[in-house]
Amino acid sequence: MITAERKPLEELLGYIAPYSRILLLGCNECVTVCAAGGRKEVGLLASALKMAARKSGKELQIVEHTLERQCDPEYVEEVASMVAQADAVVSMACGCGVQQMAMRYAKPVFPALNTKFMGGSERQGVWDERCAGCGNCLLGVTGGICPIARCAKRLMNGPCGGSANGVCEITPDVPCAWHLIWERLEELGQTEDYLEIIPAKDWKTAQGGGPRKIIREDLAE
Amino acid sequence: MKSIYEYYAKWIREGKLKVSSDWNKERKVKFTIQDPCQIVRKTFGDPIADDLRYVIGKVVGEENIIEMTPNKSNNYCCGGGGGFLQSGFTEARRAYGKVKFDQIMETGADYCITGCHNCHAQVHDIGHHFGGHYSTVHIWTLICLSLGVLGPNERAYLGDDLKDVNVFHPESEH
Amino acid sequence: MQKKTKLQSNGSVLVVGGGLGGIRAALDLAEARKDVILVDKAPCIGGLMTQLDRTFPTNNCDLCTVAPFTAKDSRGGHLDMRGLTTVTAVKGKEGNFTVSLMTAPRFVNVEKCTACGECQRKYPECVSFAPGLDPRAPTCMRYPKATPYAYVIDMAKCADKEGLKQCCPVGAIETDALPKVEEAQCGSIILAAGAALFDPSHLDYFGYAAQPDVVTSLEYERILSASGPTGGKLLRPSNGQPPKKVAWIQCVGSRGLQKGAGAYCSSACCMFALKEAMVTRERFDSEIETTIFYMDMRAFGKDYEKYLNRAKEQYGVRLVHSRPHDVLRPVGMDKLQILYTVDEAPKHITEEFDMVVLSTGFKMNEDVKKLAEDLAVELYADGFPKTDCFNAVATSVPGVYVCGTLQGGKDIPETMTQASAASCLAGAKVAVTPRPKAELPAVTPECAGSPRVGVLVTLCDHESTALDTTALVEYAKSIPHVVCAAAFEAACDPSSFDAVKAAILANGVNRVVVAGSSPRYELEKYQAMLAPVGINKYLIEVANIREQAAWVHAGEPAAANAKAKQLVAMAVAGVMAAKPLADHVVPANKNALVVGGGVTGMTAALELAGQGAKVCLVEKTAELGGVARNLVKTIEGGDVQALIADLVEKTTSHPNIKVFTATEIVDHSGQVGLFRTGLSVNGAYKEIEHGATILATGATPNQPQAFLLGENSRVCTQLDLQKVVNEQPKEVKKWKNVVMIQCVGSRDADNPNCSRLCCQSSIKNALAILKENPNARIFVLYRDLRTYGRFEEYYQKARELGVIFVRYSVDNPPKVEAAGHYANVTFTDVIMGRQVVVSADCVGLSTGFVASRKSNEALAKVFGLPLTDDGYFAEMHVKLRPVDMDKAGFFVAGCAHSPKVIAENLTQARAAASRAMTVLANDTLVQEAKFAHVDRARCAACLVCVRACPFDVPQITVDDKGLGRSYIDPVKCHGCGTCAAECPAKAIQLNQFEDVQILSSLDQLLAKVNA
Amino acid sequence: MEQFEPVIVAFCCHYCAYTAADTAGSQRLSYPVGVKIVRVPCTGKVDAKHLLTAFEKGADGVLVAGCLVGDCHFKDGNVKAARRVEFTKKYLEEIGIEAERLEMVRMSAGMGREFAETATAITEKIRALGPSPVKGKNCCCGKAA
Amino acid sequence: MTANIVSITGGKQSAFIDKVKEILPQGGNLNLCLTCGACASGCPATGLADMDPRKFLRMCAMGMDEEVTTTPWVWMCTMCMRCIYVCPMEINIPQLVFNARAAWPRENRPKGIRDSCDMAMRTETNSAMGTAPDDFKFVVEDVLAEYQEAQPEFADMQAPIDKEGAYFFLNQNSREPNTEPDELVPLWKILHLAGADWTYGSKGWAAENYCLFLADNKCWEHVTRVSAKQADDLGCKVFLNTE
Repeated sequence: MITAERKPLEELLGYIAPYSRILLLGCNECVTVCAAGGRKEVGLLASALKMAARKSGKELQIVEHTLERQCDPEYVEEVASMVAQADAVVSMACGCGVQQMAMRYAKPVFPALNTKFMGGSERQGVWDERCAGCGNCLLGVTGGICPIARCAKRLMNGPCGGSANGVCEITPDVPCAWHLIWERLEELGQTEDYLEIIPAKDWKTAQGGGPRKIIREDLAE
Repeated sequence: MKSIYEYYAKWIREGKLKVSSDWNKERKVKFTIQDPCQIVRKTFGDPIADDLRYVIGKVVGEENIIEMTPNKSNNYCCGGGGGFLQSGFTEARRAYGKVKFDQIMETGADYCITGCHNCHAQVHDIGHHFGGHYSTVHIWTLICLSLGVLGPNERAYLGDDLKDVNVFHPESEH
Repeated sequence: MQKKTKLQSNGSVLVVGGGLGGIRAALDLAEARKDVILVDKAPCIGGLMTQLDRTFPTNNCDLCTVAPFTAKDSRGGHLDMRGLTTVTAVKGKEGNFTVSLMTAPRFVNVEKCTACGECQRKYPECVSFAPGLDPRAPTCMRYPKATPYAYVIDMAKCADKEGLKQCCPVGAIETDALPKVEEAQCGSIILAAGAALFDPSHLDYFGYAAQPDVVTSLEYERILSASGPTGGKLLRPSNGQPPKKVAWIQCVGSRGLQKGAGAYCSSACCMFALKEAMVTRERFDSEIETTIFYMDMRAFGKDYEKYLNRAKEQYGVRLVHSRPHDVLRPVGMDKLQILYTVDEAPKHITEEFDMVVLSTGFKMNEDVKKLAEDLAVELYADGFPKTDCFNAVATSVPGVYVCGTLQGGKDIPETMTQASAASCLAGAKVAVTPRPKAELPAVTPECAGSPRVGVLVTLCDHESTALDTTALVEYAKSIPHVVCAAAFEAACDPSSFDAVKAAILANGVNRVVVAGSSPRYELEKYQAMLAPVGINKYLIEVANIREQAAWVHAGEPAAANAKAKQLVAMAVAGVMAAKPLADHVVPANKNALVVGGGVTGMTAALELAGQGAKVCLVEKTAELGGVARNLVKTIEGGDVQALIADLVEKTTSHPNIKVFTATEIVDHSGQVGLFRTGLSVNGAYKEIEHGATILATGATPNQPQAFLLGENSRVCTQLDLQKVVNEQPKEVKKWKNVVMIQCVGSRDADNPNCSRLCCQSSIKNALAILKENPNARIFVLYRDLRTYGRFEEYYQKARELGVIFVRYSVDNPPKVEAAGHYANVTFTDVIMGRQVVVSADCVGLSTGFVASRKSNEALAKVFGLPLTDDGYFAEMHVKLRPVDMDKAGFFVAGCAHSPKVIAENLTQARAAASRAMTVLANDTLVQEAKFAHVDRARCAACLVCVRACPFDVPQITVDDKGLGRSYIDPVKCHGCGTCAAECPAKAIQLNQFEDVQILSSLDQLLAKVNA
Repeated sequence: MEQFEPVIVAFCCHYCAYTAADTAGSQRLSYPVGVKIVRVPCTGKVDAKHLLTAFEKGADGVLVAGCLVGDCHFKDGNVKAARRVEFTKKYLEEIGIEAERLEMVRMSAGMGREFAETATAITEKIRALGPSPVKGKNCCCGKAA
Repeated sequence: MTANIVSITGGKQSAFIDKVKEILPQGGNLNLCLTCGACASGCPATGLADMDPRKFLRMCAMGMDEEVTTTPWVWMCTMCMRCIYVCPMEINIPQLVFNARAAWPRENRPKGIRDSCDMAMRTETNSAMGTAPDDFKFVVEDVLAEYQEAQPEFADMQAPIDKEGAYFFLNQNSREPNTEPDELVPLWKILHLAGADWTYGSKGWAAENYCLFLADNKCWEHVTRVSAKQADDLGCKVFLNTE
């Protein structure tokens, strides 16, 4: 899941300062699940923006809407009439959704969220980073724990010298990924995997090779 | 088997003993009461302690009684009883009596009224030993004082403040 | 056949006493469709508990936990509740009692009284109730929301009868009322009239009579209580200042042989004191020092030991093992002095306190004693009734049952358990009376049609002196969509209701706003009243213009009128946004499943079967009887083996009971009234259907590795010891010295709770040893001797016969070493300050019980039930619902709930049966439409609701389109709305409180009133 | 100039604070007229959206009144509500509304006096803060009476 | 510490406490102790001789007979009964102490008490100061005469001895007749003014009973019987204790 957090109100107010009719658009996928841009957050932000604007003597007209998914053109198409009646769009989707909107409509589209990472939920209200989308998954040999997404230094072969008592030297409330990997391998009786040297990572499959694209030929028209 | 306190109270109530606390109206000499364990807690309980207070109240004025705490049936033994006085454990006896001494001192009373010889002797002794300023007095002495019939020779346990009060036949002093 | 004749003997059950126990017993019976007469000599029901501030171990406020009980209109016409009523005579016998009831006049017609308080303001001297300390509570009612909700007048104190009569605006005062005498037929009687509390006035050394700052625990409770004399402020009675140090002295009037004390333990006071100390620090001032002087800290109930630990460790409540000699206040001193000593050294300690609370125990109530004597119930010398050793609620007179503190001192959960048990037995003697079939109004298209709102202003003139009802009605008419508005003053007059109904029909009203008193009183009433004219019960909104306008702003009429208008406008907005809803009707299966074939399970099964339910009794092992098979006798001398034999015979031969031994529970689904459970019977799968389930799976005798248990032949558990005494008396006769060690494997880190039964079982064994061998020396090493209730008398007996009890502390436990033929036990006697070594012929370890964690966990998983931290089944409410479980239709009894002695297990079995009968008596179950529902089109299946729900109701289910979405079972949902508030997709709404309703009300509330 | 009479929305739990308000009424313990009660089954039902909307519509202050800790009829709805109140306070600060205008209080059903006292205290506090800064000209909510 | 270890082996022997239990009604409840400490909290002798009533009882219960029958503490207890007054089990500790005193060889008991008892045994007056009937008679008559003369208002005041049929039988502590005879007079005056019909006994007038304190059962019984008999013989209705 893609996780995101709302931008400070002040930044958003800056974007929309010239406009008075706003379409505030949520997304019912990842950002709903991570409590950043679903129907509920749209409602809260609408209230907040209206009040903040009113403080400076301006009455905002905000239309609230939440799409099933903002990163698909068909869904985005649904709001054409709403966009037509708005001066600007504030999107509460992740970066993908914002771009989808911006591509489709000629009106200004502003992001309401900072898109953060691909993560999982630890428990209610807590998400942590799990995947860096490197394009060449190593989890099969690292006991199901990713040293790229979860190690600050993206080390491939064991912890750095700063790992102590199982925690990362950079962020002490984060566990050392390699410590976790070792514990997990021990638990699975696969410590021999650890001895295997993982060759230097080819970052071409990751963003290092430029923007990526997936084409499923059987599906693509 | 009766305690004489009961009769003191009865006689006063019946007017046979015409006691009066007038002598202490101005003086305001303060009294506290050592309830004898034997008579109060061990035998007759609070009713006899109440009789005792009734008598003393009539004799010295209720307002001049300052109670020790605890009192009546729950009073604290002075340490004179049970043969302690004769037992030879003087130091232990005084240690025992220290609490009682403190209780008496706490009241600030000028006199501690005792109803029994053991108490009298012990209260007197600890007062003396720990340097208390109070006197220890039998109740009968005070009854006679308040009746105005207490002669000069019957005042061995009265302090100087009461030596000359209401003296009966002062000339009989020997 | 015999059962049938009993059921046919018509009549009702008389419950004497309207405290918690009486209410529980009466509600159980009424819910099981038995007729009940509930009488109490007080004007309103509620009993002692309504005077408490908060109760242990949850430290909840009692007011709101008891209020739904007494106010809930679930009596279905079976419950005839009478205040101010006493039983004056009883004739006849079981199945056919004739009782004479005398109802003292209340001088207030309850039907008419609106509890406006006018009489009380004008004639306060007639108010007679005094709940301790203060002669008068804020109102004469015992607690603010007393049921029935009306005043009572003490006519003897009234000098101006005519004036009093005239002052009532609704003419409810009847100054000439006379006592009413009636006769009633009943099949059985439950005595639940509670107990009195010991009066410590004569104990001069505790200073209660002389010192205002020395109070009883109940008085202290009143001081803490929000409805108490100080309005919920903790203040010293002597000077009105908050105390800095408070002390409790335990066992005042209990565990004593002189000055009027009872020889028994009152069982509840230790916990009561702990609670008061904790609440003192938690709610008033954490700087207040709290000290409890105790003899034995008896935290023997379920999870009570943890509560005790919390009191000590988290709240810093100080516990001193000492009984003070005196509470003194020397002349001129502001503070109280407590004189006490400690175990470690012979010396006096004097400590100052601001308040001292005497934990006074229970005593038999003289009135109740007289009634019991009239019934020829056998009593102990102290006046408490004698009960059967296997049936704590059965008296010596058939058909007469007891429960609660009337049976002996106890706390609320045990009272509730006994009450249900008593109602089980008493209810078996009377017939089920048919209940008129509940016609559920359908949700018709009209009620959902275009909104036509009717506004009913129902305040009486006297309630609304500050309000201009005419103006209010005119205002209401001006609100859009309001098609009619009217005030009708005599809201209590049935004829005026008819006028209202006519107006509603004439105007085609489909939504109603009632402007009157709190919805807490009005809503149910109007829902019932307006159903016949087709108003959906969920399209009625109440504007609380009495409490929130007329009364609270009585002094500012302009503001009160404006606010009343606003409240009406808000209610109209709310009702406009409301949706018509239908209640749920669930058809009920009337069979029961009992899991566990020990004495508890068998007893529960037999009670249910006796009342006509078909029962499946499932036992994991090949044999019935459970752990009790290891026991010989109870401490009272009851023959356990005979009990088991009798139960097994009855259970296996009862036509309504099917026993499955060597059977495990495999799977489970469904809901209350309609459960399906899969069994593995000797390996073969079988599915059964049932409406209710009782868990009676017991617990496991503990076998900790300690004190050479299992290593040295001289060391054994109390269970083993009992066997030896029973089977090898010759061996026992040779014994010279025996040592017993308590709390082995209980009250420690691994098993933090008290096993409750070990203290009495050691004493039982000690007495049995001495019976064989009076010369044996027996030492019992204990931490706190927890012989609660009448077990205390056996503790006394054991001491009398020379058993020596020695306290040990966890920091300095005894040591057991092998020493040739003997086992040497070394321990410290703190009082002497010496070590003692005993060469013991036998060392008996009180190893207690542990939860059958593994099997409980497996069952909990299959059934979806919660367990406590230490692996026992968790009941719904530790205080008020001790046998009900969180999941409707599930009940727990016996050691599966927590360890306890046989008699208590059997009581709980009967209680669970009684509670189960309240489910099984119904052909259908009606569930209110108070649940959350999911808009599946909006749901993002994010799991927030699944995680947020306090009752684990929402589930992500796959629909026929293969879409995984949240589903909230309307039957299981408790209606709190937490999920609705947290749902990030706004896909969940709570019926009756939908966002649109709340937001519309808000809109209205914040709109300017054009007045 | 007339004294400013703050409008305060009080979301009250049916089981405790709402009953406490009833108790205040029956004991004639007066509190300011500007305090308006919205009944909820549990403070756990009170949504951040309700709180913001109350301010948006012109409330000067908002009170969430739930049960004492440990007393919630639904286990911990009051605890969840308290967290939501904290969250909303941060939002308010971003908007430029003083966080003190929003408050969570706890009481039991019997605490009629506490209800009246709390309602009075919060009214005084809001009165000192002045009208809500987001009360716009277009908003029609002025004085209650 | 080792020296202090209490070792319990073998069969039960009859202990001191068992013997005392046999004497007392209900065994004085001596076995019932809950070790709550109320007695020790209120006993004025707590801490003397490193003892308190609870500890004393405990040691008795543990069969430590030698220590309990030799501790001087029993002579420091005044048997004031503050212990039993509050004891939840109403345990008769004072009687236990009394019997522990009795367990001492008579010659080892405190000399002061013993002498006083012996003295009382020597004379029928019961006087611990050994005052003989004639001496008492002399003192009383002498003092009375002196006051009748010096204080004429009391000329007909009486202080009878052995007056048959008197309503009250009065006892009198030996201290006054022996050491401070003037202190006798206030009581006489009170009785006179109240018009009480009273008498001393030539036998058994002494109010003190050191034999009781000595725990000499035979002697204190004797002493008590002498007084009671004299009162009975004289036909008195009320035995009036003056202290």
